[in-house]
Amino acid sequence: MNEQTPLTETMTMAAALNSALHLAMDADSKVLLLGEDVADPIGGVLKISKGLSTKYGRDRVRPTPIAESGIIGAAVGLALGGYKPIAEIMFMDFTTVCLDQIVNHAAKLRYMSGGHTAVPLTIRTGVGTRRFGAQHAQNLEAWFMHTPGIKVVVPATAADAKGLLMSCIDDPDPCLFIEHFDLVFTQKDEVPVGEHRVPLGQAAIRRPGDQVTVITYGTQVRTAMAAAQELAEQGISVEVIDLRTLVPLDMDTVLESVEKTRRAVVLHDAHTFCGPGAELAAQITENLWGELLAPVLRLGAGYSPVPFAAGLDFHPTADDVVAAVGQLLGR
Amino acid sequence: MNEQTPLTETMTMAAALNSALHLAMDADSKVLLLGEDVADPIGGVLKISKGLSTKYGRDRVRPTPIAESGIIGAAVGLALGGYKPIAEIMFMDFTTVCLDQIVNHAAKLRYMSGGHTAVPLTIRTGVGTRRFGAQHAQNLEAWFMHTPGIKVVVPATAADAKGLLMSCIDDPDPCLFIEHFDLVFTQKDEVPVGEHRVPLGQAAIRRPGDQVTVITYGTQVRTAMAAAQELAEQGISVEVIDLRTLVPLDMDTVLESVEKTRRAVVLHDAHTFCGPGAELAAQITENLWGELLAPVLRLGAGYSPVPFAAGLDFHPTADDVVAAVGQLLGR
Amino acid sequence: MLTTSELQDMYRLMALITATSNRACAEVKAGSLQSAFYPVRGLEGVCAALGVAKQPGDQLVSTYRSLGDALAWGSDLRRVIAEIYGRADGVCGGKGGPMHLHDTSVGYMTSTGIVGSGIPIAVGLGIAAQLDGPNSNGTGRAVVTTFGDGATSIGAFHEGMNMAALWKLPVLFLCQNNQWGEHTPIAEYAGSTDLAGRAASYGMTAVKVDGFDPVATADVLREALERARSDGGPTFVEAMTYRLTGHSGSADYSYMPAEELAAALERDPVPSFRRAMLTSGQISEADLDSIEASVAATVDDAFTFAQASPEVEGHLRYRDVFAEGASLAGMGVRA
Amino acid sequence: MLTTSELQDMYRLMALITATSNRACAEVKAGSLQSAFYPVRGLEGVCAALGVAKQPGDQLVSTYRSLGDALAWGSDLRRVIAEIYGRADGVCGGKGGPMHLHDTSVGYMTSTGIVGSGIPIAVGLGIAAQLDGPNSNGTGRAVVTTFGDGATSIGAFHEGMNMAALWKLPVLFLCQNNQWGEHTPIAEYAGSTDLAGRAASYGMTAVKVDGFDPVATADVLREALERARSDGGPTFVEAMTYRLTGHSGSADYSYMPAEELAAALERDPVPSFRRAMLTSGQISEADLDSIEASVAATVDDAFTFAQASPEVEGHLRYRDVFAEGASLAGMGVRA
Ligand SMILES: Cc1ncc(C[n+]2csc(CCOP(=O)(O)OP(=O)(O)O)c2C)c(N)n1
Ligand SMILES: Cc1ncc(C[n+]2csc(CCOP(=O)(O)OP(=O)(O)O)c2C)c(N)n1
Ligand SMILES: [Mg+2]
Ligand SMILES: [Mg+2]
Repeated sequence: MNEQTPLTETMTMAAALNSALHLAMDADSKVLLLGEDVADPIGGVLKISKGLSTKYGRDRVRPTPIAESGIIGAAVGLALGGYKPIAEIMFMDFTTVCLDQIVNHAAKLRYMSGGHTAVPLTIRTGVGTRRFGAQHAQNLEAWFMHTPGIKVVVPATAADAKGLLMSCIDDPDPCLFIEHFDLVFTQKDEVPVGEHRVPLGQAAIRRPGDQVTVITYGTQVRTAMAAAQELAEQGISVEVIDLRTLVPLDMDTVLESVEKTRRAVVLHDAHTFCGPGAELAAQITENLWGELLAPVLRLGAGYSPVPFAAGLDFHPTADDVVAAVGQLLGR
Repeated sequence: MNEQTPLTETMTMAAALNSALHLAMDADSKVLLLGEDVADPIGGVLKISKGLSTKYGRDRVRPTPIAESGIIGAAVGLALGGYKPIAEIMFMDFTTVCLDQIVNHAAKLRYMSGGHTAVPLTIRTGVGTRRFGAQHAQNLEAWFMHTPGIKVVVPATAADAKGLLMSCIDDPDPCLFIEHFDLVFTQKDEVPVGEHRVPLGQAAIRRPGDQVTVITYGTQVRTAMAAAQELAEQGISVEVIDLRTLVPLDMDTVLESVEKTRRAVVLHDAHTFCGPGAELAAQITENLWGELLAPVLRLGAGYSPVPFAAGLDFHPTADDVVAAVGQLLGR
Repeated sequence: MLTTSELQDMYRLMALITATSNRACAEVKAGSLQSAFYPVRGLEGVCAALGVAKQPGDQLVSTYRSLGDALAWGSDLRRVIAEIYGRADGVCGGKGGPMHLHDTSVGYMTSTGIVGSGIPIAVGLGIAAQLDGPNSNGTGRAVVTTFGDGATSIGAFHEGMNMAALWKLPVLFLCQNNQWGEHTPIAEYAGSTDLAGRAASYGMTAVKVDGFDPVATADVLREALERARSDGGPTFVEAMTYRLTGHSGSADYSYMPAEELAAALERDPVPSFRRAMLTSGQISEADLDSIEASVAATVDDAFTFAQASPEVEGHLRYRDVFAEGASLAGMGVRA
Repeated sequence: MLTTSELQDMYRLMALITATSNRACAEVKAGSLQSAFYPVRGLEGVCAALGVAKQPGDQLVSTYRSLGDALAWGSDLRRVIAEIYGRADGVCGGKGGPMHLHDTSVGYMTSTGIVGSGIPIAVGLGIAAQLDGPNSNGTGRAVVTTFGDGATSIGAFHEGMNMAALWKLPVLFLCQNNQWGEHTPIAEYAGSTDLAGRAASYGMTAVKVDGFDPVATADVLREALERARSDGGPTFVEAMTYRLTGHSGSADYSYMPAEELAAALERDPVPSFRRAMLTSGQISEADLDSIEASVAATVDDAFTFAQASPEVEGHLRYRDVFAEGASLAGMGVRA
């Protein structure tokens, strides 16, 4: 993107998010953060907003009651009132208690008012892991993809976490920004120092390849990369696409890749059934009919609530990806 | 299903639903109805529960405060307490204010308790039309398909409305039963007198044909039938499948038909993007690769909130179906 | 104390609201207006009081039953009616419809069709007003949100009220208590019908007022708005009225106890205010008549305008999903 | 008045809860228990009071912070701990985990991880209990739901409370007020910290009690449960305690004011009850010691049992999504 190679620093996704928040609040006094426990001393349950309330005050970094409809509703009101709120919903599962404000209000107000009311709102939300049980580990992005009017963003790297979050905060429309607990502390990479923006709606090719395209995002980018590495050792060349944003969806990059590889796997943590992969598979098939050498394969979570027991973990693994690629190549 | 042809009567879907409710409450004193305005004299905003409170009392037919989380939560509790509640959520859009109770509780309790708690709950909900605006006309079934643990049922005929509703009430698991305002008063057909059950998970072939399969449900069954008729007049033979339930999904019937026709259109009022049609298209393609003569086409609502203005109506029409079939046949 | 000109303004507003609401219902019944319209008969006094109590710069969040609020807030009648018809000249370009009037030009920020959902949104506008502080004239901005008695049962009410009390926000929560939530009377859905008592339990000033008395209501609303503008925190006002029609434009009202409705009709805002003005001599009969005549003409004009307004053009279908420039291609919309 | 044996039962329960909670936290910190566990330190008195006040047949809806409730309700410790480990012998076969204990064999109906969501579910169980009426012995069934102070901010609380008051349901709403919602103290999230006052505004009996005093708490809970069982309607009990640990098994508590925490620790239920029993002579030192020793052994046994319990087998992944017999084939699950 940038003309010159920017200065970078190795940091965790948590640090990158914190840095984006500091920069955004510093640059624009209209940027506010609200949510449960977001203020110091704790600075957010994952400490992602650490230091912000100390620096910008509790008017701008506002800890709230446990009242998610209130939080998102207030954020919508703040947006209508000329501010750029960032609202934190601790776990994505809790969008179920405020979905009305997200879906019926944030996502629709611009349209219903004939363009007179913009809602420049960023909702940051976390996806927990199995260890929290079935009500704290759902990957619900498909619901929001199916809701016209809200952008859906899922970073896989620390650099993207910073760059995409800054773009969401700038964006004139509501964005749902999804932070996976699995990545927040363990994902470390080179992050540009200072302001850094990754445009919404541009997928990234994480690894070039020419035999099979693996299309994924979020936590599963790692799985895909691990599988691609393993396959490379077997002499199989896999291209890995990290979608980065699900809305807007960068089908151009996807189609260009699959036009070349003629085989595709879509991979995500969300349930396979009626999930994001179904849309991707359908669009690829519609567009590349006659070019595809095999049907697009989908790998996602099975049809059950998230099981707590370790033995029941049901997200796709690198082995699953390797097997799917093998199947596509007829091995 | 039945060995002998049962006695039938012509009635509207509203009357068929009312009849199912009467029969179910009559047969089992554990069956209860709760929701806003469900009691007489009004008997529900669409009068579907007319006469029930007069006959069974307000303990069993309970008008509630405007509190959808309370309604579904109470219904879940009633189910845990040994009852078979039917909860009415006036418009499907209002599931956004009680999605937590539906998704995190009703749909998950059996699983999370390791099978110890069943939730035999039927949620009846209506889909409004454009005339109500963007917050009262959403077709959100894809969200629930993507939520393991809840069945999703959409009748297209009065007979099915009766038969499917009775099956939902009997069912040991939560069912979301979707009543389209467009059908409730205008859809009239022959409905079996007395108890009538249509099993969940069995699609119906509404019209046999052999060149193209149109897979649909709910309001769009009419559109499909109209298009099929028009196409028949042009000498094109279309098979129309009414899915009737989206969960469980009767892929056997779908695949058998498409195996024969080798061409398919999926048609619904829900948004196309990440909608039910994506899942159908993906499964058909995965299963019938090499058999299909063309990619599965999807027809649904476009990517925008529901517009109020008449000129912007964005649901598929019979003309769209005719055009899609033409495209599949290379005309 | 209200001036004569304010009293006249109130009368004009009330008469306008009654006439517009009745006309819209008649059009719905005649089949010439195909939209879900919610009459505002019974609320005229509360809305008129709001109209005189508000100040420029104040902001409003209303509901589906918003006609009276919109007129009180100064929205253009022609464009409001055009919106109800879903036409190109509507305040929302026809995309919103009667449940979703918006008119930011007068500070009418949004309307919601989801019962109670406007309350947290008003809280957010209240935070914005509080953060912005007083304007150059030294006055703060107040935020008003209207909702029905039935809305006090839903979670969003509770969440928003607590936040407003906690942060002492400049918000007026105006409960238009018409004693009914659709077809269910208040006693059948409320554990206690003292709604003001609920508001007080959050630590908020809470006042009950006779909403059929526009003068008393205006006093209470002025005081509440003054409190808001001078950083004195939120107020909950429970304006007691009665729904003088069915729930929606087409609905029957057979289920409403006849005596109760008859008693309420005795207090129908426009005729009672007229009587009061004549008795006290504050407005002359000639002035009242002339107001009524001008109202009738205005309403006719607005409906004529709306009916003549063009249908919305199909190419606008995907405009305003996002701000201009965002591509919808990946979501299947061809440019 | 509690009997000596009841006092002993309470002490046993309190000691068991403290020991189990501490052990689970230690296992989490050691990395040997990989699960989101929420300690119950500070609630021992409230839970023990509930344990003696409840009667067989009463039903419970709890939260993620449920260990004390589960033990009060008579769940088997071994199987509860096995569930916390996600093992095959867990009360939910390992599928629920610590936030989702269920044990219908003792009337422990469900636990929710979504703050406040248990309240409407308890309302439904209350309707069921009311409809079922008294059992053959002439006694009704009471439903208890526990939740924290922070849960009173969310919509579900409001919706459920109004329904319970409206329908006079046999439900005890037991607010375990530990003064914190995660890392935020009550004064920072509540417009008014008088939570009982909110309950009263729905027209419900509302009582505050010192939750560090198990005897006083047991009296209040007994009365409330009696009221419920005899069709006297719901009660809201605000049991005032303090959270004696961080929010979760692993969390720090650096953000809690040190003096406040120290003052609360002075009232730590187990040692204070022990002192009180010794002072009053109601339980002898030998008896207290023997209770403690047996508790320690029980806890050891339960953790040993749980750790030895097998992992859940993969073939159970898709069992219990629906009742047996429903096909998952169309949703992509191969039989
Ligand atoms: C969340 C939600 N539930 C139900 C409805 C359907 N509904 C529309 S208006 C209404 C009654 C509202 O009563 P009240 O708040 O007293 O306002 P009123 O209509 O009397 O002005 C109901 C139940 C809705 N729009 N939103
Ligand atoms: C709807 C929802 N919002 C947020 C959370 C995250 N969360 C879990 S516990 C908790 C604090 C709850 O405080 P309180 O109700 O006082 O109970 P306590 O934990 O103190 O026992 C929060 C915010 C949640 N589980 N559910
Ligand atoms: Mg009302
Ligand atoms: Mg607490």
